[in-house]
Amino acid sequence: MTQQNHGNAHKFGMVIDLDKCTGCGSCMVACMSENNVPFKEDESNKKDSITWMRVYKLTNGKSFPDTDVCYLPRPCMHCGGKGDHGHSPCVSVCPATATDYDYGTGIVSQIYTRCFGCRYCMGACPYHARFFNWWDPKWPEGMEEYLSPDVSPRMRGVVEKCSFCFHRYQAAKDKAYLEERDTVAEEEYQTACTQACPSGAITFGDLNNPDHAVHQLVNPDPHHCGRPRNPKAFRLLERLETNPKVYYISEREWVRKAGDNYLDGEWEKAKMKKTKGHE
Amino acid sequence: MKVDRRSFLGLGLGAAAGVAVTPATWKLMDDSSIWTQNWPWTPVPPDGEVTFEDTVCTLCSGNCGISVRKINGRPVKIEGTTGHPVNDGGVCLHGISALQYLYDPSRVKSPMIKTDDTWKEVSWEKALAHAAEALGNIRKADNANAIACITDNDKGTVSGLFKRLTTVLGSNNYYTMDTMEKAWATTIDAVNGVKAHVGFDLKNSDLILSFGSGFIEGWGAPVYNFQVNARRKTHGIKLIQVEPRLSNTAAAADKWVPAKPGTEADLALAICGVLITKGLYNKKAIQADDPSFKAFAKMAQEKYSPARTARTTGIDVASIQNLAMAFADAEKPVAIAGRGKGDSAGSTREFAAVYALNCLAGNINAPGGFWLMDKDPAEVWPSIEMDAMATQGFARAKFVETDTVDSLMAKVTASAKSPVEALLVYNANPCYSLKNAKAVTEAVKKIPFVISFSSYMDETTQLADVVLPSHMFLERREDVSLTGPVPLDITALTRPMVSPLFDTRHPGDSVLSLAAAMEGSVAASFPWESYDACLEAVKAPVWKALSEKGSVVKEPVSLVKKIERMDFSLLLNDTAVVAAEGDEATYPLVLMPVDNIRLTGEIAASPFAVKTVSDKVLKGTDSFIEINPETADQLRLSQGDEVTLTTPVGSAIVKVNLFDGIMPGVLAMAHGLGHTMAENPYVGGKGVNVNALVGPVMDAISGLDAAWGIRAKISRV
Amino acid sequence: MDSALIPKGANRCPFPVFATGIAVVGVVLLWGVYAMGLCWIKGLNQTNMNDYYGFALWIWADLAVIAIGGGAFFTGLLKYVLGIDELKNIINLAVVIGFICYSSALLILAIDIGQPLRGWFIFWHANVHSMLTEVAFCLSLYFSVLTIEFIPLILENRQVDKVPFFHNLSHNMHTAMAVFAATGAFLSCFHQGSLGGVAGVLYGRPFAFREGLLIWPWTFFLFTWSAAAYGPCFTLLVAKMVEGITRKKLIKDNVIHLLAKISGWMITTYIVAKIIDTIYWIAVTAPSLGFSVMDFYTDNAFYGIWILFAEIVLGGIVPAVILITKKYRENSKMLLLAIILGVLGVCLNRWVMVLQVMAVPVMSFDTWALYIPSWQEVATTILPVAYGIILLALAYRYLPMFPQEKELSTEK
Amino acid sequence: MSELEEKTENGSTDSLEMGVSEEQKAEGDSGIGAGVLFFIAAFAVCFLSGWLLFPNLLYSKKEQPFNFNHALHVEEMGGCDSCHYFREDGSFAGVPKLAQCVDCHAEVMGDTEDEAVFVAEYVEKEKEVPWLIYSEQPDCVFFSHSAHVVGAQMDCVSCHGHIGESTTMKPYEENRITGYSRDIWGKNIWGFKKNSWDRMKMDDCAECHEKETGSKGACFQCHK
Repeated sequence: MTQQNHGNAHKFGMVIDLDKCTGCGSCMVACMSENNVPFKEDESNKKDSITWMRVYKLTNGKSFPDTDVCYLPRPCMHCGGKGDHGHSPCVSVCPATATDYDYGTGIVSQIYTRCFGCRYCMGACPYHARFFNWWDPKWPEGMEEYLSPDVSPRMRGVVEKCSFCFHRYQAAKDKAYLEERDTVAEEEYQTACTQACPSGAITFGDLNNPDHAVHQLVNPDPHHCGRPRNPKAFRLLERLETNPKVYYISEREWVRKAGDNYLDGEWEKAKMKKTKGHE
Repeated sequence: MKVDRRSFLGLGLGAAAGVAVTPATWKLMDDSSIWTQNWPWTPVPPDGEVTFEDTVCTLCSGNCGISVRKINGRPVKIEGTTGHPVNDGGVCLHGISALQYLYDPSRVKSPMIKTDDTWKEVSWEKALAHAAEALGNIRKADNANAIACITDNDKGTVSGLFKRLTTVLGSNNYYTMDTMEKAWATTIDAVNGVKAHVGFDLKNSDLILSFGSGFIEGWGAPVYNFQVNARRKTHGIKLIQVEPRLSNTAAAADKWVPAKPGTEADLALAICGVLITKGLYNKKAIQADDPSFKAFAKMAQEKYSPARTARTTGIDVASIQNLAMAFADAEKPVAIAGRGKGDSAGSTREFAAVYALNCLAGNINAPGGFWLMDKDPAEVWPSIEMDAMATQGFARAKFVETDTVDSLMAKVTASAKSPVEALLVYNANPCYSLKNAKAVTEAVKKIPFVISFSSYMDETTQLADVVLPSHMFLERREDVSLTGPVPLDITALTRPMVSPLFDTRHPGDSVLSLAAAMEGSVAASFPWESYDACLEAVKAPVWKALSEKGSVVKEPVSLVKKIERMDFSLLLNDTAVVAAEGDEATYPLVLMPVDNIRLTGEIAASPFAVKTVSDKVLKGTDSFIEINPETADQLRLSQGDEVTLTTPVGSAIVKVNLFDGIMPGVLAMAHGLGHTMAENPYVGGKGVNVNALVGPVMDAISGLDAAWGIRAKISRV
Repeated sequence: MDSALIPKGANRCPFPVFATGIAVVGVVLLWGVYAMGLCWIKGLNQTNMNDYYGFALWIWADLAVIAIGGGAFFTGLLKYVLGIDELKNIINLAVVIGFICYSSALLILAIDIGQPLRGWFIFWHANVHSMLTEVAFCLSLYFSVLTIEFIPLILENRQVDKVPFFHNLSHNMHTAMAVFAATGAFLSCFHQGSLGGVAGVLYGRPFAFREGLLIWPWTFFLFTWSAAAYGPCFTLLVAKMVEGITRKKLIKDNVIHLLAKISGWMITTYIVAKIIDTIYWIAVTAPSLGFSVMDFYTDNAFYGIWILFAEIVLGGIVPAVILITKKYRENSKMLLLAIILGVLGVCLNRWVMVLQVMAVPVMSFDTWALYIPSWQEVATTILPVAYGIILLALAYRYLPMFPQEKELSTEK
Repeated sequence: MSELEEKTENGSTDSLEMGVSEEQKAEGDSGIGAGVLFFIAAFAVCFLSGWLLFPNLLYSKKEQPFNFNHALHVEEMGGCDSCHYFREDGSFAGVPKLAQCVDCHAEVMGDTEDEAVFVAEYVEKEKEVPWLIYSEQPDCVFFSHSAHVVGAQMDCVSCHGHIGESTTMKPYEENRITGYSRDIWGKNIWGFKKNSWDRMKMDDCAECHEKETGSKGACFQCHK
């Protein structure tokens, strides 16, 4: 399967323009609403709050009035893993194959009915993109009426995470099959967060398709597992070789630097190298 | 045969072996795991046909177009309508959460009457009769003017019906809640002597100079502005934010100018002064020899010289001059005001100063500028009938001169016996959203009879005597006019997306049935069979387009044709300076309420929205105050410390959040927490309502509430 | 009352005293069972674990008991495979401890998973790439082996042994024990290793991640080695404790010293490897991922560099030196100190490899996550201890666990 | 304690031991015999109930609201897709809704008792028929009919069997533990199947996928 599908495989990914993001939280709520994410009375313990899409607030660490703030939305990165072979940090550790890497789409699945709740995948994920259902999901009386049938509600004791709204791909494919088309158009498959973002900061599409906006925005380097060639783009924790499919763009240097860990002086060196490389 | 333990051993082993070679064990093992995959208490949403239906969101004044995704007619998701002039597919977190408002546990599910502090669900007939009787008694006592009515604004037919009801009952005490639009309108009226609706053509501007507006934090039409903000990167629109705190807008801005709190007007005037001195204003737009302009110019140049203003604002002279130069150099600059989301009014002096900047730039009614729009409500109302009681009541003086609920409440507070004997409240929650909310609550308690038309058991409704619950917006058809400061003139029609869940009514129908219950001239003034009939009749001029297309978009918008005068003499008035209440010696710090896009005001935020709120704004049931680490150091406070925050108005226990982006000496606290709805523990009972800590300051010019903060002190608990 | 069950010639306390002791520990056990029940019925919300701390206190306990239970496989290996016959005098104890530790580990795993009824998916839908799958398979297989190793000892109970069938079974099993011991040692090497691998393969967690050999990170080998090294320490510690409580000498000193010496040399080699691993990690692995070593030990209220010092010096070098030096080893106080430090050292290592891994932030804008277990977690973690004490007490009372006991008591 | 221990040891252990031992010996012979007997008895009972009783206990039987004659409808209407159609968005409509049936059955058109019930109880009362769906998959499954029917050109029979030829509706059997229709696991309690439509478990999907596409497919192909 792996080999077979590599030729015409899609690689769905996301590009988030951090200069456009205002931290408004639409993406978070669009995601919760689209994916039947439950909520509890108290959600202020963020270490125990299911937010497939979470917006982090980053500060540049400088004091008044040189302070700067940037919001960074963090969905599941759908890592390709080392060498982009599909051994994502989480997929490779799941003992029961409850999460797998789809070589046809590059999407990391999570199957709630297979998961038995060992939470090893959560420990493996450096992005904290995975959430455990510590509680039975519960909606106030009558509110379960708004639940969508496209995403199955999770039961207590299993892990869940962002699926790049895979059900929307399923629906788009359904339509394509009926219309006897082979492909799904770029606009036919968009995630709920992309669609909702009032700033248009999120772009979603096939990174392998040069016609798609995501490809054009970051210009992924196929020889380096999709590393962005756009100097303003970066991926979170690039150095861990998790090879995420979520890219960020920012004009602000401190933001790009915050995307990874650097020893003292390393960033400056890396920057020099990068500029040289682009000359 | 003797039965001993070996027999039992045999029995056990035999049973085990017997079961092992049947399918039972294996099937049961499989089935038990399948059982966990289908726990009966985990909901299974029914599948079906997907459809989309469009309506308009009325949670704020932005009026975004929303598309409701339905499964077999059951709404499951809210998305932005692609191509809608306000939001073009985008949608804010509150709009997306609208279905949570539909199923909100604090919805009032049927009419209710309160007797001896306990609520009782009653029939509509009974509730209406009860309300009609109370109102009738006041009228019979020749005191019709003691009936007051509060609505959110005076736009649209439902507000029109409330205003009409108040009038025909015999009262001129109809009030609307303060907003920045109201403040802008007053300012424009004072300066130009025209009635206009303000719109900013930000999309086509190239420099936005914002004086404390939460431009991307819910100001005006939030999604519209998000999209303007996103255009900045591609269209080279610069944003400069004047504000003492690094808000999200300030963070997104090209330049952040942290002026001391409350000195925004000074800075704007100083910039005016520099522009005038350097002759960098639009000569065509300004008649330089006009005596009133001369007086204004003199004041701006002298009293607000960069040197003097540098001291007041904390912004150095060079920066002030650079700001002025940037404004002058821009081709299409625009200055905006209206603090935070603009949910409250503000200082007329501040609005006027900012307006003066726009006038100097000559951008009034220009592309990319400041538009004075002439919006025709396109409504035809039949004449009213007033009986003797009504005529007599209406002839009396209004309780307070200005149209502000603050003043009304202050009047009630000040009087031994409430002059208001009955209060009708629709789409407003003064007990929560007005400043000094505790005093307002006490005032409302003094009013003998309160009728709430709310869909929710909010703070004001909790104090009511009768609730005539309304459908929430997804359950009703209603015309809505865009009131946010966007350069658009749209009247839209909301449509029922779902049949009403509870025994509620359309507020328009509630007014009609209340009027019918009053009989006589009151009933006669409402000749329609139903609200729907009323809507169609009143909106007759645009009904065809409205009902067919769902909205009437006037394009191009009509602008105020002629501006006869431009008089900024109101700025010469020193008393217009709005200072923070409290003396500096007792209260060394300044507390500013700040708006947070993820929280709402009047109606509490949804569970989803509250879930997104940072744990540095709300943790458990604790609110946080932002404080500069330097100030915290002086007070020996560190992150998470519990402190008592005291202002001249009240005090609360809050936690400390160190934030480098706030000016030393200033405290910031988020609006929108501290709702009390017990029925909705997902949002109620969390944090502190900052409105309970800040008192209103009546603007010397407009009479609207102009408070932007209050002096405060903190001490460790 | 129960004297008919007590090994012949063994001296045991009166039944009421014994029963009282068991009852006291039983109360603790019941408390643990109650907490366990809560976790099963109400779910893992009974714990203070969260999405950052998906693995917490009892997984540490799990890893720790497996490490210190490593005495069983290693002593078995020494006795049955390498033929160090003196160790037959302590092998029974090692096996019982192993059995207790491994059954506890399995129980903890059954409580730890969010969907216990789906636990068998790990076997049925196994992902062969996962270290946890390897752990589950080897752990359950080795537990079966331990049960087989434990059975002959049970069969030696005075009453059971009288049944000819059981007597013969026991005898036959004894003769085949070398095979089981060898199998056990093999399986043990793997699951101890794969438990080490659990943390070491986390390439998204620079604090835990280690390079390695083929698919196995260095932690794989370090865990196996450390279990072999420190396991006997725990066996010795339990022996000393049993001796202390019963106020009897049960194992001859030469046996103790022999095992201590072997353990000492194992610890020595292990700690050398661990130091090399740590230096490589500090100098190469972590910096290549953008971390300097102090990033892992600063900016938080608990995890300081002291923990690395405690693990390597106090829990490694000190016991190693004591145990390999004849003079120190044969000084009973020094010996006791060494085995206690050893046991603590290996437990600390497991703590670091589970809990500190979860605590260290990886994204530059993330924060340290510290956590305090709930009482349910504490009770559930204590549950195996109580269970272990009871099982050990029963085994000691009714089974001929210490072959030298009789001889030693006559000597006295 | 050690004093007490010593007392016990020097006490009556020996004599006690003798007693017990004698007694046990006496029991021993008959005990084993009884054990074997009990073993056989228990084995037989459990074996038989596991095979015969268990499958019956596991499933509850439910009748459909009224009988539906597929054969008759196929004859009148044509192929399956005349009632079980695709919506424009590519989704599969499944069991027809009342509105669809009413197109023909606004009034009674035949003379069967079932139709009379249908018209009286459902059409006139505008109530959806609560059909029990034999092939209902659990919530976690996303099954694309268009991928199979249009994409892979499969016929309905491959998965649903010859239901189109049936004249009566068999009782719906529901697994009491899982709530699944028995058709998912299959009639055979071991889950053995003869025909491709005898079972509808994931393994059956995977088997066909492996054969036809060379891979079982990624999880998200069929899960949601």
